[in-house]
Amino acid sequence: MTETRAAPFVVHTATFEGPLEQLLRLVQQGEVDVSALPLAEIAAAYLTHSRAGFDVEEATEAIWTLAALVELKARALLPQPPPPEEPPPEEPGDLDAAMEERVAAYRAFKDVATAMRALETYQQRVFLRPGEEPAGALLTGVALPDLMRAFQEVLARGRERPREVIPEPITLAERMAALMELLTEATGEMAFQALFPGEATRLEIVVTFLALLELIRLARVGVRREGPDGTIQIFLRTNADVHRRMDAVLPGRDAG
Amino acid sequence: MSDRSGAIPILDEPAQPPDDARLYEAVRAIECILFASGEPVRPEQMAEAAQVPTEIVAAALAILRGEYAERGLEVQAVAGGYQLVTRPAYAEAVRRYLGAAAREPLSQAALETLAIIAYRQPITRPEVDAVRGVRSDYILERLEERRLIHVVGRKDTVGRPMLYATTEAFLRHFGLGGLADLPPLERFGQIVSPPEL
Amino acid sequence: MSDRSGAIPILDEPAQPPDDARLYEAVRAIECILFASGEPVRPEQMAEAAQVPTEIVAAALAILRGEYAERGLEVQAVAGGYQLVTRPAYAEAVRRYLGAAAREPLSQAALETLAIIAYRQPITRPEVDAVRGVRSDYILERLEERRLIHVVGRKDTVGRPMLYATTEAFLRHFGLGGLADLPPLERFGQIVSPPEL
Repeated sequence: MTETRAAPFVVHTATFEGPLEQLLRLVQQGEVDVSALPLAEIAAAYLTHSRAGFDVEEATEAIWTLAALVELKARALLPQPPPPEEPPPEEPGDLDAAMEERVAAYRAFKDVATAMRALETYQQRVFLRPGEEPAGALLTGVALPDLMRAFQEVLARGRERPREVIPEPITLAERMAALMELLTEATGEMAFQALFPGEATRLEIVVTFLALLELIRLARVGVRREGPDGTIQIFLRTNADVHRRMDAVLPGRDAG
Repeated sequence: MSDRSGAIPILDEPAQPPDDARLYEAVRAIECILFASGEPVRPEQMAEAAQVPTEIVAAALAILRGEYAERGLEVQAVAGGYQLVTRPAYAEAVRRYLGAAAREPLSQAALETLAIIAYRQPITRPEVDAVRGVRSDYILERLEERRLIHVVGRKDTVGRPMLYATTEAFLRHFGLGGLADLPPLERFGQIVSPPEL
Repeated sequence: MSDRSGAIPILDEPAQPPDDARLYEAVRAIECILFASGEPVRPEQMAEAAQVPTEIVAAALAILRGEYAERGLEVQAVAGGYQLVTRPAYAEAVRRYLGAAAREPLSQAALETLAIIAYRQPITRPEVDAVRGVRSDYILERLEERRLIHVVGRKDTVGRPMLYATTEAFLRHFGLGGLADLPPLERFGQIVSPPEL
């Protein structure tokens, strides 16, 4: 993300001082004479600027703008091409009117942008409450590294297998249903490792893992660790567990 | 800044249901729901959670907004739902507590481009360029990245250019209940019709 | 009806002495701080954020508790300070709302897209499309809205497409809140031997 940037590039020339984008706009509006602009100097200055802190997006914009300026300057310096063979269909008066209308439209949008700025300023000063997502407490006694280490093991195992054929499409919904069934058959509890048989492909392992995470999120399944060096156990959750979790996000419930 | 509550006509309905106790309970329940949710809540969601008809929800919301008129918090109609937020007057205190920096506003050029898209949507990039008089590629890209606009299709014309429209995040960014809440453009210039391109 | 014909400035001044105005502002600011905080706030923190002495905080808290006596929310004193919470009487409604919101599951296509991104991040939209065989614009947008993925940059190739990766909220969404060190899944492919236990 590019929220934090170095100081923006500023053009310093005899006839203009300010950001590149503004320079382009003024040139297009005929307020700055492009034929007198030292574009090579501006480009060199930009290169120096970008060495201090290169921002890809800023550079993209700068290149676009510089290219547009070069084009405008070339056009201004070259002898004017002969006018198109057919005169424009519109009367000069119509052209003026169209131009006037366009300018009026742009002015209206500039004005309305001011109104929108006020709305934005207002909204940037209000704060929502942090949403009460179901969080944390689902992984009792299991640190993420434990879970990930177990995952790494099974993935490494999957990778050692010879070249995989494109597997049949496995959907997460199917895998979630299969996991629930597996757990029910295992009378509600089984070892994490048992979910990943040796013949599983990498895709299968990933989908199983994501299915497991989704079941944990939906509070259908819980994870716990048996003893300090024990195995990781997956178990079916009951409704009582779910209610306890909901209570945890409603601090007022226990107080009254 | 004026209160923009008037934008939602449903709230203007008479707040006189048959059962006062039931309405009162609905007001309290909706207050709790808005508090617990970190995002706009649609009236149907409130009705379902509070187990009351939508007419009661509308009346309860009107009462709740009145109750919060004098408080530090306010009920906002945003993006088709309602949300409870802190008042702007206390932004500094909240920022000091949260240790949060002020959020970065949109650049002037981005805001103008967004205004054009908001009022003329769906609109193509060349059409935006024609209004602004400069190329808008970069700005459109940034706006799309911030999820304030998105591509909704292609125009059936030469080159089949992409058509842009504003998103729900746009409504949230400006605290608008819907596009109808945008200030009427006619007030801002003498535009009879959009120029033909 | 009051007579508003003559703008008499004295009417606009606070009807209370200055100290009351300061206390009133402190009550509102503290209300905002308690609301915006997801956890208990200590009086010293309130004093610092609202920039008032602790005596004012104590008085403001007393007033605030009185104001909330009849509401759906209440100010609760807990070990870590004070917090704004929903009243137990409305827990059912809140539970129904949060439950319904939490039960809104990701679509099948969204889950699959997420798996691809988790597995191959950072990845561009065209690359995701290539794996899925269909366009993924809309799904990427939804996943981004739910803050499961975000744009982390642009790929240095034709068109400079945006690169997507999973977020910390991705971990939280799957019940792994606060544990942010999930290694990129692509790295697993490079593991030659299982790590030591």
